[in-house]
Amino acid sequence: MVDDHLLSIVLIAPAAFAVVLLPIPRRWRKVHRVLTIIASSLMFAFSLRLWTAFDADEPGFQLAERLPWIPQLGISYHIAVDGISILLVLLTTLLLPVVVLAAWRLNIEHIKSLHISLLLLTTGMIGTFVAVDLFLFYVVWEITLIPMYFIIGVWGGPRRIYAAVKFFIFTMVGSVLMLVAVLYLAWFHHLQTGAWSYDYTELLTTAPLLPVTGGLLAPGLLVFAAFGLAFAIKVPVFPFHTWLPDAHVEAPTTGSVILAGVLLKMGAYGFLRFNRGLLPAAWEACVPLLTALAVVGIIYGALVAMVQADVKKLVAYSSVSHMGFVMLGLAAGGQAATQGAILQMVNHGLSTGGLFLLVGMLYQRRHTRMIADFGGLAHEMPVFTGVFLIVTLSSIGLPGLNGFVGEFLILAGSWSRAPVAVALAGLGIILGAVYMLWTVQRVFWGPLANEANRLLPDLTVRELFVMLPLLVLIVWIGVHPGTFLSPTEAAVRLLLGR
Amino acid sequence: MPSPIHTDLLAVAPQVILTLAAGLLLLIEAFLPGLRRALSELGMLAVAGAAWARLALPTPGLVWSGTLRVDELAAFVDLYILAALFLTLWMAGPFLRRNDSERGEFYVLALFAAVGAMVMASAVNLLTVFLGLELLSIPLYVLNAFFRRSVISLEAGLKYFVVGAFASAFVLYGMALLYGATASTDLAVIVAVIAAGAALDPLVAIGLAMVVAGLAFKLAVVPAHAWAPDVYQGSPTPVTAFLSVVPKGAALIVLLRLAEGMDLARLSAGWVVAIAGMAVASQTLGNLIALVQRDVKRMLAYSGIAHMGYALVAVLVGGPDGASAVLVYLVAYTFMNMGAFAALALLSERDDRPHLIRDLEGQGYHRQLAALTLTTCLFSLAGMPPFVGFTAKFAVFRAAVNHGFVWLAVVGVANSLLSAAYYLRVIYALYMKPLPERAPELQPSLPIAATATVAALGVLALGLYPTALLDAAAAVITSITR
Amino acid sequence: MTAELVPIPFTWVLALSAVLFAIGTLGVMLRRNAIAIFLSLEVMLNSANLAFAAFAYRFGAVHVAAAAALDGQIFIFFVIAVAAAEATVGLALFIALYRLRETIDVDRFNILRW
Amino acid sequence: MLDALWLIPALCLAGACANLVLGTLRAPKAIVAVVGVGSVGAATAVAWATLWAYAGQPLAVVVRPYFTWISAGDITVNASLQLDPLSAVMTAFVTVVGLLIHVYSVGYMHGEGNAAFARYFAYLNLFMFAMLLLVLGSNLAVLFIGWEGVGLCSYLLIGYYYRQLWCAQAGMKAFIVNRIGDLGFLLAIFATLAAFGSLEFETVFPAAAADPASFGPEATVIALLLFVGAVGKSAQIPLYVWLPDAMAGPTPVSALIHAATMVTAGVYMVVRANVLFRLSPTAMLTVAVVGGVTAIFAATIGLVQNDIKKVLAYSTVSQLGYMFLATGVGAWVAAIFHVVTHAFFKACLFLGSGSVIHACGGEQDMRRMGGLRIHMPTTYWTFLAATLSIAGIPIFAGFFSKDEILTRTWAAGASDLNGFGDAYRVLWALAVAAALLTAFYMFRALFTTFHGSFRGPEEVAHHLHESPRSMTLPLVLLGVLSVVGGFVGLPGQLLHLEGLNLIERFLKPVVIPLAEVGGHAAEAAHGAHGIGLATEWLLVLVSVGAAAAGVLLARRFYLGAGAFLLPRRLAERLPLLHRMLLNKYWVDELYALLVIRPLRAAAGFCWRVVDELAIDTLLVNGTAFGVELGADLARYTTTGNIRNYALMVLAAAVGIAALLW
Repeated sequence: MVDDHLLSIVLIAPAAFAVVLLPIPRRWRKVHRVLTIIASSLMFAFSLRLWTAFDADEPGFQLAERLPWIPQLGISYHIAVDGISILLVLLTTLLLPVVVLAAWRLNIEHIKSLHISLLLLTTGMIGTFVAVDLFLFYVVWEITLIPMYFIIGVWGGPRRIYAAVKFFIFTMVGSVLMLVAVLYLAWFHHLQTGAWSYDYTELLTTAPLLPVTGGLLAPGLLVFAAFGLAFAIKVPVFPFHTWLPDAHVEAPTTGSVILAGVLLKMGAYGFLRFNRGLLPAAWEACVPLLTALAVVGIIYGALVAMVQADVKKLVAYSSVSHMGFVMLGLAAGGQAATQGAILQMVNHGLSTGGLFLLVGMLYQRRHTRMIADFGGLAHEMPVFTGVFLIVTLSSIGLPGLNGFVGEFLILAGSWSRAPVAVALAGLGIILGAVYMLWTVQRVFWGPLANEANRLLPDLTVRELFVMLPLLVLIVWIGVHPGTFLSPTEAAVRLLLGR
Repeated sequence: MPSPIHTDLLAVAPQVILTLAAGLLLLIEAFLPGLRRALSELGMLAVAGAAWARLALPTPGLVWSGTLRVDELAAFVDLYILAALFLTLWMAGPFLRRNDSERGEFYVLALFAAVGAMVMASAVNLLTVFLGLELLSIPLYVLNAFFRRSVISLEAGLKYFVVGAFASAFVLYGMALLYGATASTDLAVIVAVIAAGAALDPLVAIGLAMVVAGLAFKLAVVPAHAWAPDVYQGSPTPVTAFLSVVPKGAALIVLLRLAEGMDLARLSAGWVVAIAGMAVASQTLGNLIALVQRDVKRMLAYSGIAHMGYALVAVLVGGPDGASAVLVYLVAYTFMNMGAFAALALLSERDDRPHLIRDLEGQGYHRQLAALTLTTCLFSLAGMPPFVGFTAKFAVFRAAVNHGFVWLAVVGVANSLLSAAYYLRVIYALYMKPLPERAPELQPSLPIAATATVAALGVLALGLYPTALLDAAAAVITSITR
Repeated sequence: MTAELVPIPFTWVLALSAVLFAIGTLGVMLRRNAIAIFLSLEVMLNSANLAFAAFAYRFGAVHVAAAAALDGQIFIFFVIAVAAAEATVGLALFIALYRLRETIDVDRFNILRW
Repeated sequence: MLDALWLIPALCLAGACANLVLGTLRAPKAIVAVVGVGSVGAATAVAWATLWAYAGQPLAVVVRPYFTWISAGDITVNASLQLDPLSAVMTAFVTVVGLLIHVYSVGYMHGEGNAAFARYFAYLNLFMFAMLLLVLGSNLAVLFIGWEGVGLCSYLLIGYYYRQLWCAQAGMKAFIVNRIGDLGFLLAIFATLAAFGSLEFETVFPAAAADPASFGPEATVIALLLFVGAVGKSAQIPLYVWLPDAMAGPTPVSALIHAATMVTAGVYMVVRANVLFRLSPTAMLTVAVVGGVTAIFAATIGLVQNDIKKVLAYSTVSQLGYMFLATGVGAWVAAIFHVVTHAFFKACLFLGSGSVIHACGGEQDMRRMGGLRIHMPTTYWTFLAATLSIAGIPIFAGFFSKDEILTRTWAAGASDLNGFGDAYRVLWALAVAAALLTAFYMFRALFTTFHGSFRGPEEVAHHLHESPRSMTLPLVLLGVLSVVGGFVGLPGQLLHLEGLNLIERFLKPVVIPLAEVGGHAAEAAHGAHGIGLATEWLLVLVSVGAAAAGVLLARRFYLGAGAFLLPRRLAERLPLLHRMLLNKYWVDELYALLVIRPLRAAAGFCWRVVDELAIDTLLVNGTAFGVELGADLARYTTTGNIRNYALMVLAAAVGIAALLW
């Protein structure tokens, strides 16, 4: 019974639990915290069951569930996972308990609402990764906006409203056009087959037939652009990235971690699943553009990160740079590069998520994120420094840690197709080391610059437990990435083979 | 072939029930002061009875010598009007008491207006259309000005009256021209005669234009929209809620009955330009001006203008897809708009004061339920899933894309984006701003809260499971075109 | 009724109704006194009545459409009734307005705008 | 025993992990020292046992794959180790020197706190792990892990005294400059994968050697990219700038990482990839030129440095230049030979300088030293042995390796290697000049430090003392090795005893013969047989003469009554040259001007102008502002005037009528 509906449970359980939280009085803060942590851990356990039930050799969708939803229009509640999405589902369920635990001691107002938002957001995010029906995909894609809007806007920093609205509107700019594209695809499917369907597996037979020749206004290219814009904003691809620094800076740690860890992946995932999967011809036509944007993003993000004074903003821009690598891997499009890009999504979730968690811990102690306010913390907080250093090294792609494997596959896989792009992306690696190490130096090394930082408490046991899963995975993926690469192998082969 | 009298009567049983109930309420108001406090509930009872009648009794088709056509479509619209009326009455009682204006006429007039709307919904003769229109309008003139000590309420009444009567005159004169051109007041005949022609006769063109302009006033679409913000803002909130959904529904059905089967797009290239132009202008202007409003009711008025722009797209597209999309849009719009106004009533101190966005600041954690319902309805109005507003827009844009109006869908989604900006403004005032020093003192009210909650739940339920709504709308359209 | 008596062509009536409608329209838009506006509205309604009458008159003359003549004539009665109802409501409204603002100049009623 | 190959690095890693934990527990230094030295000692023992077993069998290449590291698409990278003559030589001296320096560190770092002490040994053990991975890796990827790993440890250890900002900055500089080189390495890996479909040495090099014609162009690209990596790691022009700064780290670290082992990784890598280099004359010449020019360039800077560690640092850069010169002329074995001898004498020199600094209470400026030979005889004698060795005085280790390089460079010029004979002849001249300078500045350091009278402050003079046993023992051992280490590579051909050169014989399999292309060999015959015996002897005399001249010149300048007078007068006579050398040719400033400033300007431009102004202000908020402005204008269409509203209804009717008509 449980195994038959495993995916549905993983998808619906967070939302259902949010409803359970609703009647509990908001004054019972502890109860909310304990219940949420238990629930999110349970969800993670379920997703581990999902992982074991998953068959890595099966390239297509599996563990599928399909129920009619709006049968008249060919819309169904169709969810499934394949090798591409399973990792992202796991990443999502892993980060949920982590952020809940990270926010444990914070004196946050409206903790109940925060947890409800988080849980609803989780359903939306998982839904995005498991939806096979495009209508369902659009619905869950949009749903994620609402809780995230609240998370940024209610629990954020001083300019939170601006950031929240910017986040919402930016994302919506892309997604509204995507709706038209989805409708168009369904109409085209009807034109070709006489049946209405929004199902990915069925649209796969007709969407590639959309003409892409005949100038920029060819339907195939327009649909591609509509999907592409939605995803490019989410990723974010230069020049659609300016919502990200604001959102990250203003969002509470919880929001930043989820935002960087999962939400950005929705864009890259969409590119791979829909732009690449449904519209291969248009993809081919756009590869130079995508490659160029990816490379620009890598270097540009790194450059701008270099001159930031606020650690969070720095990490935010570094996300632009790192997601550029993912886009490069997808654009290059070979088996290895694509698998690398998927792995890199996970890597970025772990390392950037980890950095945001750490910055949050620092902020909790000092109520500032300005690099200039720190300096010489290593002596006061050695363990914190060590953990920060490891995550930093993961982020700048030190071999033996996770970041390297992703970057290696992306760049090695792209080399034969775009050596210049790879070389330029390599500059991004150098700049990555520059800004991250420079940050480490200004925050941790040197003499204690600010008396306020004296005797800052080191990492607590709880905080260590927050970081531990991330650290374990950072090393695990770095040393034995096969665990996480092999599930993607068959699915990517299938997707690229079409 | 005239139908037997009992068929005629049973066909309009809901209207009859409401009319009788209205008379009864008038008598109670006059002679049984003890029951005055129950007027709202009695009205709701009558509405429930009418709804039951509508559901239980058959829909015989043409009745009353062919002047009314009680078909599935009429039944659908009747039920939708009754639902809106029910919610209006539910919140009206406590609302009026709170504003020291409880008088029985309110309920009586509301019932009469609803009867007018229901007549319009099944009218297939110019005469019944006109009668329905006036029966709907005249009580509303009074209701707008119901707070007769309030300057803005009276001003709203005046504006609605003058412009409304002006528009009615246009409709009437247009009807006269159509009658002159086709020698009939029967819509079916008129449609048949016009459709038989190769092009539009000038008389028909002018007549149609005048009728459409008059209906455009009722729909509050650009350029006949300007009254709406003033009237919405000035009228008592339940009236605004009623006004924002019921006349629009009735007018849309008339428009639908006129446009369907005539294939105006074939007869006149200008038809597409005119309707598409009105649709686009309404969406754009409505959303644009809503952006800079400080009063929530006024903002919702502009948003209503925009929403009718979306609905017009569905009218223009026509066919089963378009027509059913119109119905879906109506239902969706009713739920979210009623919910929004009810929640707003809960969140405002007194009705004769402006309902400024600023006054909502920090209420999100203060008046949780009201804020939550308002937020739900606003997200729905913005077209966000999983709310019914998304379902409605999905239906409309789907119809547009399927019939070659991709550009209208693109304009529509772009406007949804624009609209999100101002709905968000209200939402962040609720949740992201601190409660001001002198926060408004709000009185809780169970019926209003219940109205808001029911509407919001409807918004959510129909959004999560839109199948029933979409199926029903499609079935209605299939049944009348068969 | 003598043979010399030439009936007024219905187009003349129609033209008159159109002129009346135009006068009414202009009246609504140009006059500021609410009563005058109201009277203009009445003119518009009655111009429509006249148009109905003109068409009915014409249809009555044509054998095949004779039945249609009745429709237009019936319409007129209903319009008269509606106009009366409108008059009641309108005048009551004006009185209420006058009580509150001591003017019925419609240009003064622009608190609600923008 | 060969199956225990993985144990060699693993033991060091275990030590590192253990010390990290001990550090957080603030365990006593004794335990840390036991763990730190013990783990490396165990690794050394295992390594030598393995080597013993290996040496006993025919010198085959032993590859031990352990697991698949990365596998996606057509890319497969194994985690595997390899033992062949080259890695055997490297392992042998890395473990020995590493162990000695671990022992030395116990004494040198004793003043640190418990946690810091443990941190030090954790880093040092981690370094040993990475370095052994580097030399034992069986493919470019594993080599790269070690490569980056040693870079990380270098970063951590240079910045060991992190509370001093300049130390941390030096660490960062080292890491980032290395990263630039690493990018080249990484790209080389990609190019190798694309060309050969594999990264395994045993697949790539034989394939390239078997088909020189078809892999020619790729080989040039790969070789040059690899060399970029080597330039970064081994501190060659133009990426040498980090190494002098790296002296901010504790002195044993300078000895181990920045002299003996890590910096020679570039040489190791080039020798490892010798097949690819040999396929590309361009790459060979590039390597030789960079090496030769670096040798003389760094030597000139070394002439005027006053910080004893800086002198040694520039001398390291210069000696690394020699090694690359050797690889550039195809003297692969000579390069490795010099790596080994250099490891001995340079480690000895650094440890000696550490001993001196230790004695002088942290003072590093030679101008405030002098006459130390009386107070610290052991240090003096070992330092002297190492100095003689580096100067190239016969029978000392450095003589043999350096002479080999010079001879082979001359031979390359004489045999017109790859048609670049003139270039090689110029390089030989530069190398000889550099040898003279080396002898000069090393003896300058020796004389100013140990001879004459003490010039430092009084209170320091009282505390001058010889270092403890744990420090002098490694010194003595390394001093001995500096003297006798050269006997593994005696130039047998000079005496008609071909078998005498052990290392040449041992390493022969590393240089895979290339298949012939179009009837003639793809490269010039290797070996110094192009020149006659008489010429060879003459070359020996020249190099010894240069060294002797340097020593004598230093003696004239810095010893005796006229010490320091002559150099001062020279500096006054040639102020520009002196300032130029003293400021290291303003290379750091040049980088600041040409790279760092433009980069910052570009970053600022991207942020302030592109991001904030163009995108955010103009496009995003500009659009929002425009919309709001439009809305503010549009709202006035709702005038509030009833008569206008009526007009609009009329307009609707007229407009629709006009359209329908």
